[in-house]
Amino acid sequence: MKPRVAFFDFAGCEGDQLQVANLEERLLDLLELVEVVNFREVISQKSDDYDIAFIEGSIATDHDAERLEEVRENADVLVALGSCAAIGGINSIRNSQDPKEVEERVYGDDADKIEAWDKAKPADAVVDVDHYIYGCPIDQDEFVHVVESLVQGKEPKIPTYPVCVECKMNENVCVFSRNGGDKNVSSAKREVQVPGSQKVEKGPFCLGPVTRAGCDSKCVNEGTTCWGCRGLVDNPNQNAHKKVLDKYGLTVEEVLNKFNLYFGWQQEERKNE
Amino acid sequence: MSNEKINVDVEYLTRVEGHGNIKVNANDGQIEKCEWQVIETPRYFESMVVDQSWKELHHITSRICGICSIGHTLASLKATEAAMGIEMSEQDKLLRKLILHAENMQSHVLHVGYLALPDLMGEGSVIPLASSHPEELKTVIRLHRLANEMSEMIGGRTTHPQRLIPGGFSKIPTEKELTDLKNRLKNSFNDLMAVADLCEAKADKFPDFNRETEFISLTNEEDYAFYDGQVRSTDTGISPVTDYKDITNEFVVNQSTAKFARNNRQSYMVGALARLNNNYDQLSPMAKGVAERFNLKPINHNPFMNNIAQLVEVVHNVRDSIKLIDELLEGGLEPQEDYYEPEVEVKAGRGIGAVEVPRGILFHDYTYNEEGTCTAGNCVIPTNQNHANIQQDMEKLAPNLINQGKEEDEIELNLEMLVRAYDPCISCSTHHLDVEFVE
Amino acid sequence: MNEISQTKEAKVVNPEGSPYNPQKARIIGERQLTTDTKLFELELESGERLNQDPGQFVELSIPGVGEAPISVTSSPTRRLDSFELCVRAVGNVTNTLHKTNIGDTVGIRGPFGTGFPVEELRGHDLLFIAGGLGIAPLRSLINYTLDRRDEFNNLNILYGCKRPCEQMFEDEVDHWARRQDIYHEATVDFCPDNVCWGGNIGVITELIPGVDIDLDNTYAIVCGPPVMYKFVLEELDEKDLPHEQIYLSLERRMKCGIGKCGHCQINGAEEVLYACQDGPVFNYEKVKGFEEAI
Amino acid sequence: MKAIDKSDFSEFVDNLIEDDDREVVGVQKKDSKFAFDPLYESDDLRLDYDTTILPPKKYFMPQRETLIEYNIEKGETTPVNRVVPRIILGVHPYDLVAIGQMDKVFEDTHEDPYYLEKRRQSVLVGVNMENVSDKSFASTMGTATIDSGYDLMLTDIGDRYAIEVGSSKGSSLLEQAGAAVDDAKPEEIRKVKQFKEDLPEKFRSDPEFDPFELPSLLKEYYDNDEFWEENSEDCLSCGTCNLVCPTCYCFDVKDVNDISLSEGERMRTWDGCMLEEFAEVAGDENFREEKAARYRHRYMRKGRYMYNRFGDIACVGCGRCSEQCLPDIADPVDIFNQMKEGTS
Ligand SMILES: Cc1cc2nc3c(=O)[nH]c(=O)nc-3n(C[C@H](O)[C@H](O)[C@H](O)COP(=O)(O)OP(=O)(O)OC[C@H]3O[C@@H](n4cnc5c(N)ncnc54)[C@H](O)[C@@H]3O)c2cc1C
Ligand code: SF4
Ligand code: SF4
Ligand code: SF4
Repeated sequence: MKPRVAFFDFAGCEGDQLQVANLEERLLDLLELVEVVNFREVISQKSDDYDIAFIEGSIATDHDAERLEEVRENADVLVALGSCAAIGGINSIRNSQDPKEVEERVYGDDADKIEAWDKAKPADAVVDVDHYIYGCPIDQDEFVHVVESLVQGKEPKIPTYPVCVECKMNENVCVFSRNGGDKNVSSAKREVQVPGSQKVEKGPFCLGPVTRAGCDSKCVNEGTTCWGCRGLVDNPNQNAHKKVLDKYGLTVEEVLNKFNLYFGWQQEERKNE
Repeated sequence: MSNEKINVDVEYLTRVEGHGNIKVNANDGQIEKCEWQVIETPRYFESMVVDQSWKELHHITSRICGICSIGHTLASLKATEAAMGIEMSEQDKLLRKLILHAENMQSHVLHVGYLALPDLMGEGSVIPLASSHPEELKTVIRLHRLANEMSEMIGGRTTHPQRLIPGGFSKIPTEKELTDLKNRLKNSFNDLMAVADLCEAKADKFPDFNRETEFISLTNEEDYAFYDGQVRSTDTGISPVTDYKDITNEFVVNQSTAKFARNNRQSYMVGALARLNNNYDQLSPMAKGVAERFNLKPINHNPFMNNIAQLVEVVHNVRDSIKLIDELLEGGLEPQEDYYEPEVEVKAGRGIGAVEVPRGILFHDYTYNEEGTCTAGNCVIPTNQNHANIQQDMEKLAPNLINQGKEEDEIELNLEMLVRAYDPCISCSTHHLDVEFVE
Repeated sequence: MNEISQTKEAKVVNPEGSPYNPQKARIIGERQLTTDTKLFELELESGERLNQDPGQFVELSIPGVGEAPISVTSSPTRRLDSFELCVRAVGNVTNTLHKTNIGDTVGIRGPFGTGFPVEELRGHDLLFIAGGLGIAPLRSLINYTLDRRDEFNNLNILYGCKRPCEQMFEDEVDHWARRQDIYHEATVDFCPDNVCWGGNIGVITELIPGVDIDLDNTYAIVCGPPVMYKFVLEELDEKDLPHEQIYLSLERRMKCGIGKCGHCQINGAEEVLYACQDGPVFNYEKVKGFEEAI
Repeated sequence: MKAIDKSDFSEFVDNLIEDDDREVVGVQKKDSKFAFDPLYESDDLRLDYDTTILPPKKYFMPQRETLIEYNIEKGETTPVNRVVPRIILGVHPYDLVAIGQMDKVFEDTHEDPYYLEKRRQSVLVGVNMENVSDKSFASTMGTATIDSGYDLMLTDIGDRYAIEVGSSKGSSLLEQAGAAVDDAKPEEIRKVKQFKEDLPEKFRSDPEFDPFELPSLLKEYYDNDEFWEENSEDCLSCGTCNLVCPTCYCFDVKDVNDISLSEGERMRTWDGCMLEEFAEVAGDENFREEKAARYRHRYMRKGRYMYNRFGDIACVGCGRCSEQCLPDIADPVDIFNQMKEGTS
């Protein structure tokens, strides 16, 4: 019997399910391995009879939580798909903002019509999660690896090391030494006086050193920097990373802002540990 | 007409992006309730952008929607660029137009091929097509893949592209890549026509339903507007993008966590059909040819034809992409040394960016302080703008169907098809939709 | 991943005798030993013999899953055309192996590593100390010495498990217990009330004082989980057994089995040892200076 | 010694790119750094580089490479070695020394045909260092110049390159250049000699140790936990210092299956002893759990273990690790100097 697979989405952009749809021909091959019974973005059928459930999006309302608990009941294996479900993701930016202000900014006078939690949470804040597929969006190969592993009865192997590993293998010029900047030269040299203004721009900064690899250092390869979308590695040396960011001229506030893009929930958890 | 009770209650409408319910109750042929509800969990992007740096805003707002993340990124960048007066090179503009075509193609092919065609073919989803119509499905997949690979080549990733940054690109494709792409686009004509044939063969399945509607989209003199232009309404004419609030007039309704919008009437429509109605003349001849096969001409008031308008647009996307690539390659690609970090003069200000994304016109509006930190943001998403129109359509269509004596199942299917024709992308209605026939 | 960019086609060479290419072996027998441990009997499809020394290991290879180093538990004196592996299901390779059926094939590379120093042991008293799965490599040497009983002097076997149900090779253990010419003691850390258990209850070190050790003539051979070594070695020190006369079989992560991948290094101030080549069997005198060894 | 005009050399390289069956790779600019990459025209070749991001080891032991292909159902396996024969232009002497060390590792006991065949099918064209990176201490390690280990070795002597021939592979490559190559004139030979003699001055002057003291220094410091802990406190466990090192060769092996689970490849990928999981075994036991232990291991390996095994100090002084370690704690000179100071 093929395992029965279902997808469910909560508060997220559905980009991870799109990655699955975007497998194109490979999706047809995948359908040889599993039977997809719920995939709202693509198919109409709905079923409560499934073995593996993929959860996309964060949990932010009582209604979400109830639905998620139901899914957990039905599924043998529950997989958090994408950063919103796995670590809270971009949604958790607001967790560090004042909840009242948050609602008012978006809904103005109608703010009280909206019933959502003060914080957007990852799936494992509500139910037990068996496997995590990180990324915003997920990496297709990693998704395939996890599905295959589950079909084969294997434990999927997700990297425990930081993005720098893949970045080095790709022989990227480290973000910290871009623009002719030398990473061992003081931050002053990396500051660029913006023409016609007082403002001093500082070089780009990278969260790769504390972010879990698995994306093949995608963003650095493409000329930007790692934003941390796959979340923190298991034992991030954030102190050392902060020192690095400081050396390159980032203020404490800017560092926190960076860490809050995706790490918001994880940081809170680490503090509570 | 019977005195039956009719109760349509569709929770979590499938094959759309995001969460919408359709609720319709009728008793004795009388509609008691007819609601399009959006029940997405709010995500508060307009708040999340506050206190963030101008360098990060497009990264954050890209996450509003996975399907049109390229469009969101571009609207966001345009808003930031407008606020800071950042100039773009002509080459970068062409590349941005190209990637917008790619996204539009991707999304439309997904919608027409994976979501609408199964309805037409009488299948519950695209999956059975693998065995019932393998060749047709492969054609659709090929086009979808082409669009995705095109996005990847230009933006570095299909979803949440990386290379698009304020002022331009962090990396650009090589000339060889562009040449290869052009050849592949040219080779896709057969596939495009095959999909057009498929749709034409099923054209009778499109319900004949018309309702006078206001259509709004971008427009400009140069081209069939996606990347740039002013706002055009079939009712009120042309206005500048900066007036977007006067056009969209967003409001909150009880049935939905997403805002609704209206301009001149109770509602208006945006998206492929709106664009086609407004800018038909600027379509490429090949695209017009396809439109003619379906007798699709401006101004068409049948929302179900939005699917066909999408098909027409895909053809236009391919043709225009080839043209853009030719333009790019003509003088050879200009290498840009400062790709990683274009020079930007950070300053305080407000900027509004509008682009056409697959589902219609999209506005991002940011205010920055002199540090380049965002102090306020507003995003008006196409699906939000369509919600009210869906509601209005439904209020007309549901009684029609009931009067025609249709069964509950059929009513449900037709209402679902109506909503799907809009290709609503509810998760990205930063603010939201559902059908319920209540007893 | 951005592969190394290539402007010319790669030539495909099939390296004859690639040390990473396993040979096929067929499973011809299997027996459940405990809830999570099975004994597998395999033969090489080539018909060749494995020719392992007691204490050597093979890389068990399941295409599509991976590889794991596994000690050959059978003695070369017992079976000529086949060999046995005793495997606990703990991860991907081992779990998959547990799901195979008789007649299925798996891959085998090896045998690798240095086994027990049979020549050196010959003519001496031997003290086997096995904890849990540690019996797997020791069993090959135990049976070797039993089959060549006259070549060895006194044999002592101490075997400890967590619970009675985890004791393996019961028939063989019974056999050892019955034989007059070997001293055998078994222990469990814990015995549930409803289980009948004739042996000792307590940690394995408690059995050591009971053994009659001739300091000039006895070799101790130890294998067990990492935590066991420290305590057993302390106890042997109590007895003043010279460290040269103690052999240990150690486990490390391995990715190649042939001294290349670097994972199995055991480092110390002097030098580094490769568990796959310098071991897995080590003389205690030699490894005790290695901080990472025990 | 031979010599060739620079313009003829460029033409020669262009001809190789055009006509030779082998792939021509060379050092090129990559943003603010340099890297070995395939050459499309000789103009891109930068023989005046200081150092590359990754060493040329990537050509003999690629970041990922297939070891075997298999069929899952049948359990059939086929060893596969994908070899791209290459002409590698612009290898610095320290990297050549490192390649020589790697050769020994892969020849030792069980020969590794994957590495060795890729080595055999490539031609190494070295170049003497004109520019030296701030972090390099190759002259201290005695690797700034070498007499063997290359097929050809170039030295920039103004309008011409002097060429030393190190092997028959090298001389037959040179034959392809035809008449453009002539014998170096006596003063050119003198220039090369002078060039090598002047080279040490270009290097950093802070190393205070002698490479052959390293094995004993490291032995002495092995048990100094405090030393290792202090120096590794800011370690990110990012493995950069391993991955960019021309003498690091540890690897991981994993099976990568095609999506239908019928076939797949067993791949070897780069690994590094600085990564947390490196020494983990079943039962969550990790033999090098603390970053200090991993940090120490790397130095032991560079300065002592490889020396015990093969007689080589496995640090060639390229400076890549110190240049690329973000917290700036991977500079061997710093560690070795500290040791030296602490003992004298
Ligand atoms: C010389 C030698 C002889 C051995 N003899 C035997 C024997 O006779 N019988 C026997 O049963 N075992 C034996 N072993 C042990 C066996 O090799 C290991 O238990 C091996 O890990 C099993 O492989 P696996 O693929 O089944 O498990 P793995 O999938 O490798 O997992 C095993 C455990 O290690 C952890 N782990 C492994 N890889 C990772 C990773 N990448 N990231 C995080 N955690 C990881 C897992 O969490 C799991 O708990 C021997 C080992 C050696 C070195
Ligand atoms: S991930 Fe970031 S910090 Fe790490 S090496 Fe790459 S660019 Fe540098
Ligand atoms: S580089 Fe960083 S932000 Fe980009 S995909 Fe990888 S983990 Fe995510
Ligand atoms: S020493 Fe530096 S480069 Fe090496 S692992 Fe630690 S932080 Fe990374």
